[in-house]
Amino acid sequence: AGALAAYCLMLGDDALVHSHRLSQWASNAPDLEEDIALSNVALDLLGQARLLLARAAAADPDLVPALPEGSPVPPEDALAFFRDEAAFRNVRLAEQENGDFAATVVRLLLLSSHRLALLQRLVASSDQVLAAIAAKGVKELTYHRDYAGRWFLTLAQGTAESRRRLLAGLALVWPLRAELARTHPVERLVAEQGVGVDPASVTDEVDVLLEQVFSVSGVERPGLPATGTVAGGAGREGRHSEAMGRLLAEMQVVARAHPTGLW
Amino acid sequence: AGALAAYCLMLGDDALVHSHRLSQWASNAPDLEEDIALSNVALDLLGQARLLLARAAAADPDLVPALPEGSPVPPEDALAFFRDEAAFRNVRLAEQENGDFAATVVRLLLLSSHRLALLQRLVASSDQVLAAIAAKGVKELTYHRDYAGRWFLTLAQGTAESRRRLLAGLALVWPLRAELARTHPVERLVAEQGVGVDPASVTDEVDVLLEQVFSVSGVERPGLPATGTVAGGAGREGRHSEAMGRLLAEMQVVARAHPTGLW
Amino acid sequence: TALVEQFEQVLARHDRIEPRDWMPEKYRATLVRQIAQHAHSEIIGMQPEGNWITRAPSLRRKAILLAKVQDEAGHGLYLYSACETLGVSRQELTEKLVSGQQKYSSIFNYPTLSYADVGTIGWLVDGAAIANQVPLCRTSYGPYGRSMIRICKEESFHQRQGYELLMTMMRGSDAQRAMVQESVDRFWWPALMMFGPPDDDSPNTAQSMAWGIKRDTNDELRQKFVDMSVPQAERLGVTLPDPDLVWNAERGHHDFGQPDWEEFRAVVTGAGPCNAQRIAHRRRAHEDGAWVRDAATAFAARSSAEPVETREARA
Amino acid sequence: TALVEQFEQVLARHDRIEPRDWMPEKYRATLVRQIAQHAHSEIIGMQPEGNWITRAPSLRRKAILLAKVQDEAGHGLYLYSACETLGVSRQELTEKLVSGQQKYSSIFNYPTLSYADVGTIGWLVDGAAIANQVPLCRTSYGPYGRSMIRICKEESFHQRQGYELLMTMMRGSDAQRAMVQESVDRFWWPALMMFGPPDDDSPNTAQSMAWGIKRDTNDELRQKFVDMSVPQAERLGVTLPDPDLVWNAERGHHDFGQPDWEEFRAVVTGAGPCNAQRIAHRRRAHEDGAWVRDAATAFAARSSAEPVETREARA
Repeated sequence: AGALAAYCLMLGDDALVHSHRLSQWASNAPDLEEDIALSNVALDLLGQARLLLARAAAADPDLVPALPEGSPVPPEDALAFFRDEAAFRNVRLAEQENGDFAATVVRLLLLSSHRLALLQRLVASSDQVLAAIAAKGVKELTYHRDYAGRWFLTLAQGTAESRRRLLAGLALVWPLRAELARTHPVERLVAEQGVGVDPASVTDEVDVLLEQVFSVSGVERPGLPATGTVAGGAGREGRHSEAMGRLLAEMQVVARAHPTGLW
Repeated sequence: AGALAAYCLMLGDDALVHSHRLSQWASNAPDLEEDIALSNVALDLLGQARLLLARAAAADPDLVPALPEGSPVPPEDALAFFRDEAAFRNVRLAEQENGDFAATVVRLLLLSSHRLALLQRLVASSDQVLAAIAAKGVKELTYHRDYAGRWFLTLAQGTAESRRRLLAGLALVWPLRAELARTHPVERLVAEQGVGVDPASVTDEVDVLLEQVFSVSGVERPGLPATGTVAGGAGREGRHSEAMGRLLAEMQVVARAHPTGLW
Repeated sequence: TALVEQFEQVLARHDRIEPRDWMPEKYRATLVRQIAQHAHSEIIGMQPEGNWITRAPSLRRKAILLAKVQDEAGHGLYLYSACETLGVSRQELTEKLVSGQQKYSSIFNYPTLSYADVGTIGWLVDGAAIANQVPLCRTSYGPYGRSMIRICKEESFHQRQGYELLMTMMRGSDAQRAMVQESVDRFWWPALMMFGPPDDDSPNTAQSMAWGIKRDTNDELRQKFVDMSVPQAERLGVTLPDPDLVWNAERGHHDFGQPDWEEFRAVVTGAGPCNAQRIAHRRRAHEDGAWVRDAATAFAARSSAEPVETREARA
Repeated sequence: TALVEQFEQVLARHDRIEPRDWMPEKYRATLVRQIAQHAHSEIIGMQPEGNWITRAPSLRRKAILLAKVQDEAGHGLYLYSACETLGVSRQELTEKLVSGQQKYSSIFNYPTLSYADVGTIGWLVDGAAIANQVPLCRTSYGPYGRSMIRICKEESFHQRQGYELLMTMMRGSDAQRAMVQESVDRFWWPALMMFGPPDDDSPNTAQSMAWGIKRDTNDELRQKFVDMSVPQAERLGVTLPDPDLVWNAERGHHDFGQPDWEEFRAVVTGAGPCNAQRIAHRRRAHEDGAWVRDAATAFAARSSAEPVETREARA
């Protein structure tokens, strides 16, 4: 149960934090259609995050931060708003500042291709709840990945400026991708149990897909080295980038000011 | 004592919040010299803020937010980190996001000219502490104003681009200036008591100075209307702009996470 | 002429004018102005609420708020499309918005200062908007009327969500109750201003009513809104900040005080607390997005120019 | 030749080479590389600590931190000036920094993740920097040596402030003590890496020592740092994360484990946790400031070109 809960936190935090970043595009996107589309993706991920955090809390109630006696805060919110940075399990790629639309598209492509591959296998999870969450998520992620892929192609083949920005975004985001394939002991364990998926097991499949997107777009796969770890750990160990502290300060400020608040 | 304390909060919060904004230039300024200069100004204002908040707390201990029993947080920090947005008394001009260097220079010119004029009179305050703080501050503010004035002229007369940006910054910042001259009942009261200065009483003098800067720089005084109030109030009444909430979320996050912390 | 007569007849029988129908130039211009202003209001209206998406205090409220702001973008889309049926492009209208040539609802020039504002905007601001807009569902111009039907439906959903948020907060902590009251104190008067100046100071009302673009006067709508809001405020447990607010049994309506029309004029002419901020935000987003829109246009042009086989081979 | 002999004599008597003196080209190049790298380290070093200025948890700590980051900018200034005495401009060096052609101390490619890191950087990172730099006060090139005297003085001040912050936090709450320990765990090994690779893997050391640019080997300095830090850690009440750390009475020194030199090489060659972020930050600040520097240059040129009377009349 501990491993299942920890695993749900990883999947849930990836969704929650990426959703947060995407939601920052609201009223800032290049056009109304993209404003709506990015909000859609953010909403899908937020929905997944809620289910996954609730599953984590159900599987291991000890994970949920303690709140003042009688606080009406539900477990999903206790996890989202009352955990400290080091307790968040998302990959660092999810928490990076948005940069421009190109960087956002590349990040979405990398995160959604990987997550889609995971969810496609998680449909067969021995945990019924996780399997159901995955089944719902597969449809959503397919849309996210296709959306990102279409824009990747459009920016690569659009104008010289859009291509320049796409390549710059790719260079920025790519080195953080390796973390997605780094198997955490918890992931190894849940994979062995048939509950979860070893992320390393989907990288080949994702690589093939990305190769297609790159080749249609006429973009070379970057040769950049992976972003290093910190004291041997990264996001899954709660060791994040400097962007994470500011993100959480903003995300949690109202909830924390009212630990017994009802919303 | 209540009025003196409230007045010190106004002067102190202007300094604290403006200092916060200027400190955000650290490692971001156009050149090392400006990085150092802007940090200097931020440090001067931070120093003034500390003295003024301490004076406010001494004059009226009830102003200081309650903290957990035995908390070692000193009054200046309790005021800076544990007051909510509506209890901050700074003008909205001080809290605006930095924008580019031109907008920062214009804001610094407007705030420092006004504050210098105030402090020059406050030297004669019947409150000895306030008089001493003012005496120290006059030297600092003279430097701030001259620094801003020099850059105003340089940007106005530098390149077409710098002039364009200066004028854009001026248009952005100018409408918020009127709030500086709006006399709050507390300011009226302390002025009558010989403790403080009615801000409206220095506007003519400041206008003359700004007129000089504008005329040397070949810039016209903007004809823009003053930024409106909210339910009849503005910063001095604790009704701020949307920028303030985010500023405080960041400024207060660590202190609030450790209400019994020793730093 | 026959055309004018036909037009008048459609109006007389409360039927719809459609894009292909003949219409007087002033009717068209008035419609464009009104629909554009409405579209701009939806788009600018995303900002004050969007301000709280990243800080929403529960995941459920975050989802509700994000979906609501997204709906506003959707409303903007329909309304710009309705304008396009009158021959004006979204691009043109956006330029007019960011250059200050066209207006948007002044209510959005007030800042959102606490999470309670998200609820108050739903309750009072969407409430006032609905009161203004429900009659527009029967407006004479077809595409506008049909957009309004859809928009009004979503707006009442938003209004209920806003009211429900406030209700929930009132059942929470003292700090939350104080937050709700403070928010209502700030938004009550601006909400009343949303119906426009008093009738004796509203020169365009008569013509708009004759054309069936508008169906009620400002003061009629304002009265309806006040009568509706008073019992809602009571149920909520908040005080409306108007000492003159009292039930008038004779009229069968509430008497109430006048908003500060001086402030209204100032905000309408650009001197509200957030006018500059809202326009600057919109302009920045629009300018920052130019290269993306250009890329999409260039890509679309290239794709349609290429022979189909090449495209298929490539994909 | 006579010049070479004279140069060698100055070195032999541990005297200073001055900018106007003849020097071998390789000596000059080595100096430029070393001083530039040092200057860049000061400038990039502003970022990890600057990250916490706006979030400092007390006003006193905020002032200390802001002043420290400002000092680093000042150190960068002196060092770029020292480089200018060797004929290389700050502009050139900055271009080399942001294009990745010149390096800076790898320690700054680690993120700061809590306020304790501000203290740890003062204690361990500034401590290691001082251990590296104190010998440089006696370095053969005059302007560099004199900069180092001033810088070392300020650095030891910073180190004491950092240590004092950690001491204070250790007297605070349990959460603060845990924060300090966690921070030391992250920074201990990267701090040891600051002395560079082991001597048998450090090809430039011998030449630099012969030229008097460097005065101790990497391993000597590392040993000194460990011996100094162990009692400080004890006094603080933190554990250093090295199971092999033990006093060796025979050697009169501590034995200790080796840092992960694989990680060191990765970080040096660009694959640390923050390399890309640090360079991108610096480049953005540099590019964003271009118009300001251009304006200053244009204004200065115009002012000096104008007759003095005009300038006076205008001012």
